[in-house]
Amino acid sequence: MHIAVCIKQVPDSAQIRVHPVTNTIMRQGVPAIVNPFDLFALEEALRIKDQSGATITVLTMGPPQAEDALRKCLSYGADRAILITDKVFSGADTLATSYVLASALRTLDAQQPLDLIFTGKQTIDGDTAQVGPGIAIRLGYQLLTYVSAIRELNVDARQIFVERRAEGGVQVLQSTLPAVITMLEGANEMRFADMPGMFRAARQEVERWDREAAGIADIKQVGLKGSPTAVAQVFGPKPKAVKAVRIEGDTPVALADAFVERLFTDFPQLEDALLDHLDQLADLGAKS
Amino acid sequence: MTAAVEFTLPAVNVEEKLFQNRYRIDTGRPHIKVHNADTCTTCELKPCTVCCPAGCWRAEADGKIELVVDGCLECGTCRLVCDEDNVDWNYPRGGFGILFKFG
Amino acid sequence: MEKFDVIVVGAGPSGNGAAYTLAKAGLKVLQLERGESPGTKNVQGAILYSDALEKLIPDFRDSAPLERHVAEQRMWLMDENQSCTGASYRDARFSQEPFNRYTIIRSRFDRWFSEQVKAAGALVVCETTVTGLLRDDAGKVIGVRTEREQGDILADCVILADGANALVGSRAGLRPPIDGKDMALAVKEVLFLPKETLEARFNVGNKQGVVIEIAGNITHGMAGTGFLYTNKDSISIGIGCMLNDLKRQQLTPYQLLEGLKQHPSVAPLIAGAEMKEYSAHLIPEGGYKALPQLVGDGWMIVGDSAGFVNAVHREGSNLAMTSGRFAAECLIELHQAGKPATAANLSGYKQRLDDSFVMADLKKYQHVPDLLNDQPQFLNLYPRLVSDAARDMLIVDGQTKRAKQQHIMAQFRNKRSLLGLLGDAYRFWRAFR
Amino acid sequence: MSDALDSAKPIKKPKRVLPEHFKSYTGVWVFIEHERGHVHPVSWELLGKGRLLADSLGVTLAGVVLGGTDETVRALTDEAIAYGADQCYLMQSEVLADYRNQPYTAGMTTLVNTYQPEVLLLGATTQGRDLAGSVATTLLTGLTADCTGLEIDMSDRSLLSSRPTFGGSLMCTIVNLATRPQMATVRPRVMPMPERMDGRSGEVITHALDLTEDAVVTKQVDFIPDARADKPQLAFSDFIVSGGRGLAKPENFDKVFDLARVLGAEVGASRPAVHAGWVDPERQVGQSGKTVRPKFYLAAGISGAVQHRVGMEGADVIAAINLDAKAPIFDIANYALVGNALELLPALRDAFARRLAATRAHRAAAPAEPVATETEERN
Repeated sequence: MHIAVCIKQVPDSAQIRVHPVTNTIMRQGVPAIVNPFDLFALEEALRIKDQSGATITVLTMGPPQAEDALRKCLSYGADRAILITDKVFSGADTLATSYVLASALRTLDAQQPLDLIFTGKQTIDGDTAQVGPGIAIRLGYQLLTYVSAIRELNVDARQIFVERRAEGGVQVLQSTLPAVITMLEGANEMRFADMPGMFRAARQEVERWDREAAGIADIKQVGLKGSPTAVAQVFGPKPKAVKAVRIEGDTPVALADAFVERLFTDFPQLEDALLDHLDQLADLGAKS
Repeated sequence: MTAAVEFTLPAVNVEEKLFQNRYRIDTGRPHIKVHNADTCTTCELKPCTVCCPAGCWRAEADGKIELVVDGCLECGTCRLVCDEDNVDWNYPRGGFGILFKFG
Repeated sequence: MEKFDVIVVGAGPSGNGAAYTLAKAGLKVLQLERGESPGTKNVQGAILYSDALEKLIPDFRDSAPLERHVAEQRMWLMDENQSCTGASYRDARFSQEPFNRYTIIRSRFDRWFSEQVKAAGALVVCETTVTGLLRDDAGKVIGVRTEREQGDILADCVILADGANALVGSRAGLRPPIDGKDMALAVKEVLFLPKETLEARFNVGNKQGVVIEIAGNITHGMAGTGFLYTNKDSISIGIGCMLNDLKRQQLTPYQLLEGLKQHPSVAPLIAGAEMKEYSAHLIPEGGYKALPQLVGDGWMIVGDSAGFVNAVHREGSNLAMTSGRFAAECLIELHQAGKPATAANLSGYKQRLDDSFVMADLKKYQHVPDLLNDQPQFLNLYPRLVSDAARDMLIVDGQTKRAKQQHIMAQFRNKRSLLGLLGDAYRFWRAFR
Repeated sequence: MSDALDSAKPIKKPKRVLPEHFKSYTGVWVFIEHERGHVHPVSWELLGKGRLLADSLGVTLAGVVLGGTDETVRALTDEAIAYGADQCYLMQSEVLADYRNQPYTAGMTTLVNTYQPEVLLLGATTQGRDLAGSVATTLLTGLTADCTGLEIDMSDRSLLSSRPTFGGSLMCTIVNLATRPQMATVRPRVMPMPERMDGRSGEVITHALDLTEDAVVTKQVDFIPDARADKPQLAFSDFIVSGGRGLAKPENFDKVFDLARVLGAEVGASRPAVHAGWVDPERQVGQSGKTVRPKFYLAAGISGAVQHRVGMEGADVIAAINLDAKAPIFDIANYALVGNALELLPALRDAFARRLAATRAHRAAAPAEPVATETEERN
């Protein structure tokens, strides 16, 4: 069993603030972390390793500093870490990124056949949720996104059952290996690494793959050149200028009535949505 | 010639300050606990509620103490100011808790 | 189980000073740090004194992340509400290389320092809290216990550089628990301003910095001081008080800090700045009399964990680095001679401290903590009298200068008896001589 | 260290020439997302926005319906036309009965390659984002995810897609340089719901999918609707009633649940309430809990500490109950109900129940015309 986990080192975006007066981005002291969503993917892979044994390879495309993120994954129990790094990769959008990752994964698969590829449902910096599907399409693997649980994994039968977050419910899907799984947040909780893991992370070498080592066939599909999209403008959000309307009423009942009246006068579509929602609930209640 | 102006310190919302900080919360594993909650009820001055620079300790109306360690700066003050030696104080697990960006 | 020549607990200035020295000498060193990366749990004003670091890394200036060198020092006496009497000292020689003092941002500096430690050959493991010590039947310390699974690690000697709370040593009974009466609590904010604005406000050039030390009633009668340091594009502002005073006065530390920030002589300097971090830290200010036993079988204590802070001169990190270096040097000597890390053999560390500025300075000011604890008028009454005096002299209101002087003396006498004044002068002289 | 964020800063487009074979691509498409008979409202919202985009480009607006072979799927084309589509592409097949990535990707890419639209919009839902990612990669075209604003740059007919970036503290505009179609997924409830015009006519273009079930690898073996799941589904709820420390006692949380029942709402809580053990940690809203984006959020006895605010300020309408008229929660609320939550919660429960019953009765008596309201696009 060979599992690849694709991760990304991202700025801790919760730490990015916009100066309220000058409306400028404040990047000072924003640390780099492992994309939190990817940790759910790694933990899920580790659980498979715990249960039935597996080799876990973590990989990322990024600058040399991204090695820190890979080391962290080694501490949790990943066996091998590969940093795909080359100047020509910079400026990549999701299409170019998935091209590089898929190439590297193909190279990795040739070394030791891959059964599963895990990644987070999206990154917290790009928020696109596109690289996972991109990899699956390029490799021709089955794609299982927004997976909240793995119900059953049968390596011999090449079969996997997962629960997938859909709109309005959970899909239970049966699929085959090899597959690309993007994990939903909250699916599990990252373990606390043991001391041997910490030592391994501190000592083990992180492999570095340049475009050749990663098996990049077409240089025009990577980096800026291979990216059909570009950021054309960055601007501050419009400030939320809502001033709370104070609802008056002599008694709680009067106040409550006044509020409901005012709410549905100001937002008539809210009342429609609420009624629809209640109807839907009633339908579901009747069905089950 | 000079009259001492009666001086009151400004009110401060410490939560707003803590919001600027970076934390990794170890959910469900508070690193500080109270040994015996009843002891706090009988403690008159409750120095922890005053001295804690992160406002983690709050006195309830009924004399009980509420402790929320999420905003803890890990200075150790609460442990030292407690006259009853009632604070079970530890550092958070490695990598959790306050993560100073500047320090 | 892993085994090392030495385990250093903590990656602050003292731990890094020790680990760097040991690793350079070729010892097998493990350094354990509980923060995500070195510096993420550390708080300081912060001023870096070149001398202590130079002795470890002579060419540190080439690569260390230094904010500004200190070109000007200001000393302010503040009234809690209105006034501020100050002196400033700017010396062209302060701005001649090599610079003596720098402002630094600790998380950046500690990370850099740790890179040097790793490059020297030490194994640095972060995100790991040491919870206890391993000892053999005779009581000798033979390693540490961490919170992680399979977390026991062996070493011939353990250097405790775990900071002001000194948890590891106290819990193992190697030293008494720290005492609230010896500890000061400092709170601090980092405020960002554009570099040009900052340089204009503080009247400094590129890379030049200002240090402002503030005493007076800003601490509301408690023993303590405030500070304001300029970094590249930020200001570190903070205030510290003795913990017992804070407790007695029922004042919250963040209110004190807010009071300092709103003081009319501070507010314009920080106006429009964006606060990016709020921190707090204990400082062991017990001085010489509060020092614990520093060595035992298989262990040494360095830095804040031992209480090496010169509160009067606001020095700590230099004492920490130096104590770490001394501990390492002692151990290297033993290692090379093939001698075990017994208490007797490790006393060479203590000897080095005794022969250096560390102990000399701590001894010199050994009475100061008591003085400030017992005689609050030094921080409370006098600053107010001084600022009142300055105000009286500066206001032009038709009174003769002689009358003003008489009024000022009367104010002093009024607030404190002649004998008291004399006594204070004597105590002050004794404590600081 | 800091970048100026002047929103007047001009749009900078790297120079890239659109290859000749893409120049014939025309029309704006909207993927009509449906699951188990329910159309996701974002599809109609997108038709509303798509109408504006198509009009400025002077092209047709088309809905794309993929689904099983039953009549209800075909009926969706009428609805799409009623919501503003000029045309509808319809692809029906047994393999499209439930949403699955492989057949839907095959279907959508077939349609795109055959009919060549210049813009393709999908909802930023788990279905839309799953499909968009694999379609874009298959077509090797650019895709902008989770947009909150769409505009046409008439100078070169390109689509300008705006979306939050840097953890939601900033916005950016993304352009697709040299490929077609220009794809974007759009966050639900950002675009206004268009007016429905029954009787509007349009063209339905059916296209067969050349794919049989034995060629589809992944099978759906079960579907568990959320209402049957036992865990609270805060993050996906449109209506949330939250309680905080102001409720004083754990048993008072019952009053929050009572109101929530009337509204079919999920119950949330502030950190102190969770910490005190009054409610399940699953319900915590805020920095260390869930981030929610409901249509309506009611906060009872919550002061509005920043850590709570960051989890819920994206709600469309916020009402807050607090004894303290100066509570910070009122800074971000639309409505301030100053008073005792313990009295107001039951009063609100009754008031909502009365009002909803009255509206239902009124509508049953006279089938209402659609309420035309001025809604403004929120960014």
